[in-house]
Amino acid sequence: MTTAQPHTPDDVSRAIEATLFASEQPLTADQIALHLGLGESGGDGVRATLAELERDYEPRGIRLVQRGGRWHFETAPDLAHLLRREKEELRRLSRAATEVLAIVAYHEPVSRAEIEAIRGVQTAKGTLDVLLEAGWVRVAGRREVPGRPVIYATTPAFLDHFGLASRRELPGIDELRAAGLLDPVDEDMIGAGLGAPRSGNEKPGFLAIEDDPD
Amino acid sequence: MTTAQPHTPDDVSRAIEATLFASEQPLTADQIALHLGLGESGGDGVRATLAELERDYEPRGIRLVQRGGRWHFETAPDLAHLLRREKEELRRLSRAATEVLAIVAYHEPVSRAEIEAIRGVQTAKGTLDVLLEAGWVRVAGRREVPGRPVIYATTPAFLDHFGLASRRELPGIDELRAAGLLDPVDEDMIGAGLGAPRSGNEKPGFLAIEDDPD
Amino acid sequence: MATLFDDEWEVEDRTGARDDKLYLEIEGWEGPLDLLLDLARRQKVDLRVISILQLVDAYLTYIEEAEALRLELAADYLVMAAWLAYLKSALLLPRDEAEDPSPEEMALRLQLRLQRLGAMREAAARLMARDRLGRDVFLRGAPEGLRIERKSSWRCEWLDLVRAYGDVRMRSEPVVHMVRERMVMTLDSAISRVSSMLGVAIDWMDLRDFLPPAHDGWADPRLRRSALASSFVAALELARTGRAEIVQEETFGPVRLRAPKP
Repeated sequence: MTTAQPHTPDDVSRAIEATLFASEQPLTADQIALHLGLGESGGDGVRATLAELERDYEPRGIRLVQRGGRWHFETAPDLAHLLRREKEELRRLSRAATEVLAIVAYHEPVSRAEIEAIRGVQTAKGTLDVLLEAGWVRVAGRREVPGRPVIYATTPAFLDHFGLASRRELPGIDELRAAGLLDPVDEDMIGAGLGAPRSGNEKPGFLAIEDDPD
Repeated sequence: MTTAQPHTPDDVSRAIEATLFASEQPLTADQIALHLGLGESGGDGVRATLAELERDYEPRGIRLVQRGGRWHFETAPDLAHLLRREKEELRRLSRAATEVLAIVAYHEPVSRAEIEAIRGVQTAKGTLDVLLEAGWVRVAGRREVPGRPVIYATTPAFLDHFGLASRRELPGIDELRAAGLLDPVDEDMIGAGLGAPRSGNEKPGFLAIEDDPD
Repeated sequence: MATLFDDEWEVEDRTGARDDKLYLEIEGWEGPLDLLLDLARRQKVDLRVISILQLVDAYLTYIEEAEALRLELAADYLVMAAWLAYLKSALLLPRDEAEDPSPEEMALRLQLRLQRLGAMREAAARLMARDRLGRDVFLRGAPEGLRIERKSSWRCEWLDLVRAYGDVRMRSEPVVHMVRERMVMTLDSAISRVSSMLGVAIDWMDLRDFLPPAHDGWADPRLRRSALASSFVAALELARTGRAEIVQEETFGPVRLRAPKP
């Protein structure tokens, strides 16, 4: 296998490498520049060096990756079988939780009513709580419509966990968007009678039939 | 600087790299071999690869090192200073610290008991520490009275900071009032005798303090 | 209800063959839309070209069978069945132009909803199958950590310094309290004034008429207020000891006094 010739590490590159290696959290290029005392303008130089380092590590068992603008080292994914720790296996999310997570990620920001409109069922409060607790979903404010429903979005930890540089890397997001499947859930698009029980405080017009006299 | 050509990472090398990276403890070659399922005889191969990896990382900001037969990654020793960085913050002196500083400046040398007597309130130890740390106040010995209290005085750095040639340039109370620099106070509240700052070493007679036995 | 952590969950499993009895367990679906999507998937055609009529038939058949087996069907499944039956008839019957939305549009919306849900379900599966941190890829096991030691550099202005000193000095000066002497009408003098005036009064008299006239050094409003307060207390005192009668006909109305009728 031939690989690109790794560049000879210079001082800045070595310092960036060491900083990221030692850090307990992922760091942005600007944070690295600040830490290294490169000043406000140092971010760009750091970014260029990070790109070089990323290439250097490409063939190795350790990777330098960027998630939501923050960089960290992690093991190469193809070595998962060697490293997987049975004991620490993540608790599996329920089907409902994974669906809600996907809906939040692909549609963010979304309200609970919108999530329920897509899934056609009420979402147990616990389901969102699990995602909030996992640190993958956060409350992103309220939508300025009647009832001011809380809206949800994903977090940097979500990108970290699923190995996404940004939400643009969500699998198939471009196709889904092109097919109009990520359009805002429009009340008019959804006929009555699709039977999702209405959720508590938000009152979307398109969910319930029983209280929609026609 | 020319460096040895890094060897192209092969599967074993990548696996060792990732294993050591993810491990919470340093590992021996035999432990690594076991972990990677290379069997009893794998240790030698692992040792050879570790030596190669060690060379690969030589010029980088990260080192592969062996201590007592156990291997681990660490930050290159010449970059250790990056792990502990000092950050300077400009902070405004608290109200209490400003008062204490002023009292030291006008009355030096003074003991803490005297400072408290003048301020009429107890002075937290931290307040004097801040002034010592700022380099504006120094310990100027002990007063030869029972209890031998520590006495404080200002430093040349204090004069520098405030642009004073000497302490004599500090304005007296009357001057301050004449210049309108004192907060207006109800005349009824103030008796006569707001004189110039009390100078010199006399010990005020009205001590009511915690840590200076008299 | 679905549990939050469901170990046997697998997305692909739902489309696999199941034994009929199991298949009829309505509990297995998260609501009618979920069931519809499953039925749609069984037709093994793209959701975009699926026949809604066929799908409606499949759903209605399913619900009928379930009812025949006396499974308890949740209301929302039946509501959906009713709505689908209505949709079916609307699609089959001659078209009523006035109808809005048209049955075709309703069918299209249903199809879109199924596509949306199908897309999210697939996206969830793809997301879960990614190389996940802590499962497939790992962070450094024992990072040294970056420590930032904050060192303070202190700031204080000359003006702050001298002002602080001024404040300290003023605060620590011995405080002398002086109460300014103020002219008042004492209660004693009010009692003697009111009782002597009552002695000569013929009828009810307003309390305010007992006050000294506004000249003679009684013009100061603060003194008049004191006189009014003292006279009022005097009136109460005299009434209490039976030397006066006191009356006020309405709230905030005039307080009037007279000597008690023997």
